[in-house]
Amino acid sequence: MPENLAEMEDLEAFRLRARAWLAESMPLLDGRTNHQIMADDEECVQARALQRILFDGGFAGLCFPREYGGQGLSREHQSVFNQESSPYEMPVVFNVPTFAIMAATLLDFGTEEQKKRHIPAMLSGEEMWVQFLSEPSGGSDLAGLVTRATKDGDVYILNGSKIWSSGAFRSDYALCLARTDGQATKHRGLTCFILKIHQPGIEVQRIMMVNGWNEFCQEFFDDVAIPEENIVGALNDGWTVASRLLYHERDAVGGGSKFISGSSGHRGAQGAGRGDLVDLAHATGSTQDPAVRQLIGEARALDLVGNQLIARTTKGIMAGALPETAGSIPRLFMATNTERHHDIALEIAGSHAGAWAEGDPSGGVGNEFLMRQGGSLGGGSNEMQRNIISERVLGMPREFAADKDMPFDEVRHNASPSRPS
Amino acid sequence: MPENLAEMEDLEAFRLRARAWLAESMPLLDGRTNHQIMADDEECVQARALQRILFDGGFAGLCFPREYGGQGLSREHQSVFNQESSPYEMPVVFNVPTFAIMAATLLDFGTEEQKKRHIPAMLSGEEMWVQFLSEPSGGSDLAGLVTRATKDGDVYILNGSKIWSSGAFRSDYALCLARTDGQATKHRGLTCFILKIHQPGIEVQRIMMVNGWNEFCQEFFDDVAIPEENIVGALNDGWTVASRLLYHERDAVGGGSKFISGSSGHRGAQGAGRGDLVDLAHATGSTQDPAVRQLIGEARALDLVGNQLIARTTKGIMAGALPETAGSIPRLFMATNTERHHDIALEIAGSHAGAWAEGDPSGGVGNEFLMRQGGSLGGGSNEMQRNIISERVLGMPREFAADKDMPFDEVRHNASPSRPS
Amino acid sequence: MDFDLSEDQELFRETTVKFLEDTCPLTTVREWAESEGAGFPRSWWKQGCELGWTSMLISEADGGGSVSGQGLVDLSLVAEEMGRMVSPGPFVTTSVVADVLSRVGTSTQKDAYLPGILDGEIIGSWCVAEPNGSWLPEDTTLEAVKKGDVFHLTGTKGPVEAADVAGVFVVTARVDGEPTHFILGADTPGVSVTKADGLDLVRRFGMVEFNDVVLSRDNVLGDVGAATEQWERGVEVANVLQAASMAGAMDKVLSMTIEYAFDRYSFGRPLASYQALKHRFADMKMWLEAVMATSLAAAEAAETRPDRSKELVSVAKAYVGERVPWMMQDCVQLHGGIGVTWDHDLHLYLRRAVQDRSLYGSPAQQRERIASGLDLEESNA
Amino acid sequence: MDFDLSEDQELFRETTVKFLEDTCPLTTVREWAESEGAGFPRSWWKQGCELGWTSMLISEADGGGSVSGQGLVDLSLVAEEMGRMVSPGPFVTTSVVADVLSRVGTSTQKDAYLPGILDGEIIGSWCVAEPNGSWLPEDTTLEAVKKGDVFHLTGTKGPVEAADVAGVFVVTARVDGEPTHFILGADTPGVSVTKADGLDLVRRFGMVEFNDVVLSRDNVLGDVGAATEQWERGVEVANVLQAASMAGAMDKVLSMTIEYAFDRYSFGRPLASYQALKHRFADMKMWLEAVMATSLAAAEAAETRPDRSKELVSVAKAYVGERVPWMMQDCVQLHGGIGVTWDHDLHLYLRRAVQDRSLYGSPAQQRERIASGLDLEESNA
Repeated sequence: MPENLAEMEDLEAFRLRARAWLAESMPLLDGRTNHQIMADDEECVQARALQRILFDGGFAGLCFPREYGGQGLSREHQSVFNQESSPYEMPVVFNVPTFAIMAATLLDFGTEEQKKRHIPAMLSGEEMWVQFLSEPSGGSDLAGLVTRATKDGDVYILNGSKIWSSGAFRSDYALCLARTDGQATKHRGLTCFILKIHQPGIEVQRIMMVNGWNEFCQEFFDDVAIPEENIVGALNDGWTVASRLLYHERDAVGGGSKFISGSSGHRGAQGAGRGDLVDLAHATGSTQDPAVRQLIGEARALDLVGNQLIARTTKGIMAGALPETAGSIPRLFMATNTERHHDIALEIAGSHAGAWAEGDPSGGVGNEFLMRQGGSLGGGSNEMQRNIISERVLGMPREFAADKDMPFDEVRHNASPSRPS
Repeated sequence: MPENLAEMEDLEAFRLRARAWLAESMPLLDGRTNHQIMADDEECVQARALQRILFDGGFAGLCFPREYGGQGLSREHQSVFNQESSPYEMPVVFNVPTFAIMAATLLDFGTEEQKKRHIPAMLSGEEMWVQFLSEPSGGSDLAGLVTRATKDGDVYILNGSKIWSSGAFRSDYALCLARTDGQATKHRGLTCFILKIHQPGIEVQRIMMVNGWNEFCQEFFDDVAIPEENIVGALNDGWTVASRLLYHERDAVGGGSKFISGSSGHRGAQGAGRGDLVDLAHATGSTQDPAVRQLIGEARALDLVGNQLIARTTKGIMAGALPETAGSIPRLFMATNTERHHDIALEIAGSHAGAWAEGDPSGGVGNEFLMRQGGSLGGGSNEMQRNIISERVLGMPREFAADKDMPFDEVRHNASPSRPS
Repeated sequence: MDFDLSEDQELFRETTVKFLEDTCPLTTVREWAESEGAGFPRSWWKQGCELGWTSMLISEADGGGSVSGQGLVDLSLVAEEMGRMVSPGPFVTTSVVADVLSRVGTSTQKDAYLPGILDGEIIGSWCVAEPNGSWLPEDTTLEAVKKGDVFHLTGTKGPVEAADVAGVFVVTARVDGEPTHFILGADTPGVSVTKADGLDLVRRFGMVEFNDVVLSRDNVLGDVGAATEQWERGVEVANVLQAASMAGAMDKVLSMTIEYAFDRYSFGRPLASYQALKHRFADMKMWLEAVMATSLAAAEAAETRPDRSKELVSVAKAYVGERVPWMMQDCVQLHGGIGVTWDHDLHLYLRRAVQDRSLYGSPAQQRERIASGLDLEESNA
Repeated sequence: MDFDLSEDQELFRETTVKFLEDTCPLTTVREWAESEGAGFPRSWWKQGCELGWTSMLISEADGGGSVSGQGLVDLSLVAEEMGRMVSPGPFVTTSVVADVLSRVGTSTQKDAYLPGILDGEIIGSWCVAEPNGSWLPEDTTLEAVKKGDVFHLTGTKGPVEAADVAGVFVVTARVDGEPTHFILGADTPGVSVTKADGLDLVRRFGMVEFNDVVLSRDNVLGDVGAATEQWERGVEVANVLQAASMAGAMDKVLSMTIEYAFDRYSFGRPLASYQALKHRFADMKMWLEAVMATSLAAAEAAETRPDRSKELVSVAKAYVGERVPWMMQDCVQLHGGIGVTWDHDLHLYLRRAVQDRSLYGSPAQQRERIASGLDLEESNA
C-alpha cells in the first residue's frame, strides 16, 4: 500500500493543525523531559493515557496505514510532528520497541487478522509489546535457543525461559521465538509466536543490574498453551521473522525508523560538551591539571568522531559504498567509546570513586563504572560486531561453527535454567 | 659425563688464577663496552683473536667437556670468571648463538666425530656458528618450511632460502633445517644438517632494517651439496633437533645458559632508571609537565614490574608451580612493554619526533619508533606467545591446524622466494 | 601468592582460608551488605583476630608477633585471601594503626590500645584522607593549634575506614605546618562521626569531625613535627595490603571466567576455543602474574628494603590499581549480560577493586610519586 | 574519501591519482629519497601545479580557483592521494602560504608571489615552528623589533618545510608581543637556511635564520598585531591536509595488510581465518572509517563552519594523529619480520604518518586546545 504524497495533507497545513491540537490536548513538559517523567511512572499509566489522547485526536501512528488505525502519512509529516510536539509530554515509551520494532515486524509478517487485532490496540495505548528472543543459555548465539514450543492438538505448549526483555513486567504482548523442530538444523526449527505475557504459566522476574537499574526481565514458561493462529510467518520459519525484527531494531536504534514519534525513545549518541567530565573536574578541583585536561580533550574528541562516524557510515550504506553490515562499525565504536569514557571518569575522579562524603557530586563515578560494559554487551556484543565486520564487511573466512548442518538436538549447548523456587 | 665438583679446582684458587691471567693476557675495556667494540668490528677479527687467547690460556669453554676442548668446570666457576673478566675486552659475540645454542645442540645430538671436529674449533675462535631455521615463507609456522634437501647418491642437494639468521655474513657454519620427505606430515619430514656457509651455491644477503641496522641475513641455496655425514640427529627427525635448539635459545635469552662467558651477549631486561625518557623530558623541556611525569612514572613502573615478573616466572617454573611454557608470559610482557615504551617516548618527544634541528638530542625518537615491533616479532611473535599461553598454560583447545595429519606436499603454503637477480 | 611459602606461612594462610570459607562465603557477604551497621558482626572480627590478623605488625614485646618475621608479607597472605572472598572488616586501617603504635607508641599509648586491637575489642582507624579527596598524608591541611601545653584540633577528616566502629583514631595532622600524628580514643570529647558513602558493600566509611578537640603531648605519636616516616610507612602498609587484596580478587575472578569459558558453549563450541578470546585470556594470565609478582615484591620491599620500599610500593599500587579494574571489566564482558546483574558476584569484586584502587593514593598519584624519585628536577640548560 | 564527490571532484582526484602513479610510484619515491636536494625534482612539482595543486586556496580573482567552491575540501582529496603514495613536495606549507596571501595580501604582495606559486616557479613556506619544538603559532617568541618605519628581525625559525627550495617565506612573529605575520623573499638580505633533520625520506626541512633582517610595512600581511586569525587559519589548513594525508596513507596500508592476510598461509590456513587477527582487523576497519570521517569533517568545517572549525580540526588531528601510527604498527606486526625491513614499503608510510602526527601541533597539544574550548576555567567554588 504505497502512500502517495500528493494525496496527503500539505505539510504546512498539517503543521498548523498539529500545533493547534497539541496546544489544546497535550500537557506541557514544564522543564522536565519525557524520560524523567517515564522514570517516575513505572507502570506507564500516564503514557498509555497520552497515547490514547493522540489516537483519539488522529495523531497516533502517523506513518502507519489507515486500515490498522494509523494516519497513512509520510516520514516528513512525522518529522514535522516531532518538531511541534517537542514542548509536550509524549508517550515516548511506546516508540521502541512497540511501534518501531514490534508493530513494524507485525506489518511485515502478520496475518491480516493479527494486524487488525493488534496494531490499532498498540496505537491506542492498550497494548505495549516487547520481544522475547534472547535466552539465558544463548549469549551471542541467538539461533541456538532452547525454549521449546511443542505441538499438542491445536495449540503449542511452551517451556523454557527468555531474558533481557526490556520492560516485560509492564508489557502486554511479546513476539516469542521458540524451537518447534529439534531435528532440523538450528535456524530451521524455529517459529515466532504472538504471546500474551500476563497469563498462568508465565512468570516475569525483573533483573536488578549492578547499578540498581531494573528494567530488564527474565521470563519462565511452564506449559504455556499458545493457539496455532498466533504463529507469525510460517511454521519453522521463525528465523526469517526474527531477522526482520532485528533489522527493525537496528533501524530504530540507528534513528532510521519512521514509526518513532515525539522523540527517539532512547538517548542516542552523546554529542554535547561531555559536561559530566567537565563537572567532575570542577568537583575534584582538577580543571587546571594538564593530565586531566588531556583526558577531557580526548573524551570530547572521541564523542565528536563517533558522531562523524555514524554520519559517514549511514551515508556510505545509503550510497551503496558500504554493505548494510557496516552498521556494526559505529555500533562497536560507540560501545568502546563508552568504555573509554568510564575509564576517563574513573581517572579524573581519583579517590572519589571509592569512598566519598555524602552528597559529594563526584561520588557517582564508581557506581557508573560498574556498568562500563553495558553498551558493549547489549544488542550484540562487541565480539559479535567484530565477527560481523571482519567476516561480512571485510569478507574474511567465517568462524568454524560446530553446529553447522547438524540437527539441533545433537549439538552441544548450554542447559536452560530451571524456574527458581 | 657428569663433572664432579669435588674433583675441580677450588673456586677461590680459580678466581685468583683467572685474575692473574686476565691481567696479563687480556686488554682492558678502557671505558668502552664489549658491545661498542663489537659494533666497530663487523668481521669480528678482534673477537676471534681474543677467543684464541682464551683458548690457549685455558679459559675458553669453562663448562664444556675437556674432550671437546673445554675446561670441564662448573657453572660456579663460570660465574667467578664472569666477575673477574668484567673489566676486560671479551669476545662476547661468540656466546650467542655459537656457544650457548649451536655448540649446546651439537653436544646433545652431534656424532662424536662432529663434536670433535667442530666444538674445539668454536672454542678457539676459528668457527662462528649460526642457525638456519626460519624461512621467508614461514612466519610463525616454523615446521612448515619449504627448503628442500634431496638425496642424490652420497649427498643431499639443498635448494631454498633461509632468513633472520643473525650475523650469517661473518659466520662459518650453520645448523640448517630442511625438508627431506614431502610425503610425511610436516614435522616428520625434516632433517638438520651442518652447513658450511661460504661455499658456491650459497648467497648471503644482509637485510637492512628500517632503522638502518643490518645484522640479519637472508640466504639463498642453489643446488648446494651437503655430505650425508653432516646430518645431525636422525634423518627425518630434524624437528627433534630443532626443538632442542629452540630450547637452548630460550635458555640463552633467559640467562640460564652456563656456556655464556664474560657477559650475556645481549642486553636483557632494562631495569635502570629509564634514563632515556628522563633525558628526553629534559631535552624537550617537559620535566615539570604533569602529563609527561605520568608517562615517565608509568614507564618506570612497567620496567620494574617486568623484572619482577621474570623473577616470579622463573621461580614458578623451577618450583614446578608453572609449566615450562609459562616462559612465554614474561616474553610477551617484555615485548608489549617495549611497544608501550616507544609510544611514551613518541608522546614526550612531541614535534621533535617528526623534524628537528640537527644535533637535537630528542631527534632519534621517531627513528626508534620505526622498530617498535622488533621485540614483538623476533623469536616467536606475540601472537604465538598468546597461543602458547592460552593453549599450553591455560589448557584451552588448540587452534585448528589445516595441515594436521596431511602429507606436507598436499598442504597449502606460501611459495619460497626465488633468488634475486 | 609466593611459590615458596614456609610451612608456617602456608598453615597461617590455610587457617584464614578455612575460617573465611566457613564464616563468610559470598552469600554471607551479601547478607551483611544489607545490614545498616559496620558491614560485619563484631564477634566475627574478634574470631579473625584470634587467628592473628592484628598480630602480625605488632612486635612480640608488645604481645604480637608474625609468622615469618616479615609481618607485612604474612599479612599480605591474609589480604590476598580476603580479596578472593571480598571479606569485610577494618583490615587495612587497623593494620596501619597497629603498626605505627607498636613502632613508635609510648608504653602508655600501647597499653591503652594494643591489647584491645590484638583481641579485636578495639578497632583502630587511620584518619588520613581529607574531604577534598586527598588520601596522601603529604596533602594534609588539618592543623593542630598549639596553645601552651595542649593542641586544639578542629576540622574534618574522611572518608575514614570503619569510622563508626573504631575505638581509637590515629589522626594525620600538622603542627605549625610540620607532620604530626596524634592518637586518641573515639570517645574523646569533641569527636563525632557521620556516615560517608562508598562503593564496596561491606567495607564502610565515615567522616570524623573534630570540634575543638583538646589533646596533650600524651596524644602525640613519636615527636611533634617528625611524623614524615610514619606517614610514609602508613601509606606503604595500606597499599601493600590493598595491592594484595586486588591480586587475590583478580586471581579469583579470572579463574571464574576461565571456568566459564570452558563450560559455556556458543555455536556448538566452548568459548575457550575461540582464538580472539583465547588471546585475551593469555593477556589476562600475563597481567595476573605481573600483578602477583609486583604486589609480593612490594610487601617484601616494605619489610626488607627500606631504601627501595617507597618506589616499589608505589609501583605495585600504580600497576595493580590500574590494571585490575580493566581486567575485571574484560571478565565481565566475557561473561556477557549476566556479568552486569546484581545477582552475579562479579560486581562485588569490582566494587572492592575499584575502591582499593582509589584509596591511599590513586594510580595517577603513585605514578607522580615514582616520577618524583627520578632525576626530573627542572634543568636550567 | 567522501561518498558523494561531485563529478568534477572525482575527475580532479583521478587526474592526481594518475599523475602520481605515472610519475612517482614508491620506487621513484625511494630514488628521490637518495638525492641530497629537495626530495623531488622541481619540474615534477610544476607539473603538479598544472593540475591545480596550488590553485585551490587562491581566489579566482587572484588567478586561482577551486573545483567545488570549497578549496580545502578539494585539496584534501589531493592530500589523501599523496598520503596513499607517500608523495613528496612542499604541499602542506605552500598551501598555507597561498591561502593567507590570497586572503589578506595586498595586491603588491599577491602580484609578487601568487603567479609563481600557481605555476610552481615559487615555493612558499611557513616559518612557524621554533627550535624548542613548538609548532603552534601561539607559542611564538620571535620578536620583530620596530624602529621607526621598519622592523628588525633576528632569530631562528624552524624546522621549516622545504626551507632550502622556498622562494618566499611567511614568518610568524610578534611585534610588541602582538601576533604579526611577515612575508618576505628567501633572498632578503640576512636570511639564511641550514639543513634540519626529519623522519620522512622525501619531505624535508631546514632551519631559517634571520640575522637583522630589515622589513618594511610592505612585508606585513594584514595588520601589525592582528594576525591571530591568520595564525589559526594556518594551523587549520596544515592540519586538515595532514589529517587527510594520514587517512589516505592508513587506507592504503590497511588494504595492503588485509590483502597480505588473505594471501599468507600459516598452518595451512590463511592468516585472515584466525579470529584473533580478524578481530584486530575489525577494529582497524572501524578506526579507519573514523579517521576518514573526522578528517573529512575537519576539511568541511574549515570551509563552511568558522565557529566550529577550530575544535573540529583539532579533533581530527588529535584523533588521526594518535590512532594512525598505532594502527600502522599493528599492520607491521601482522606482516611479521618483513614489516620492519628497509625494503618493505611499510616504513615509508610510517615515517610520513609519524611526521604528520608531530608537526603543526601534536595530538597532546590538540587535546589541550579542545579542552581549552570547554568550560574549564578555574572555579572559585
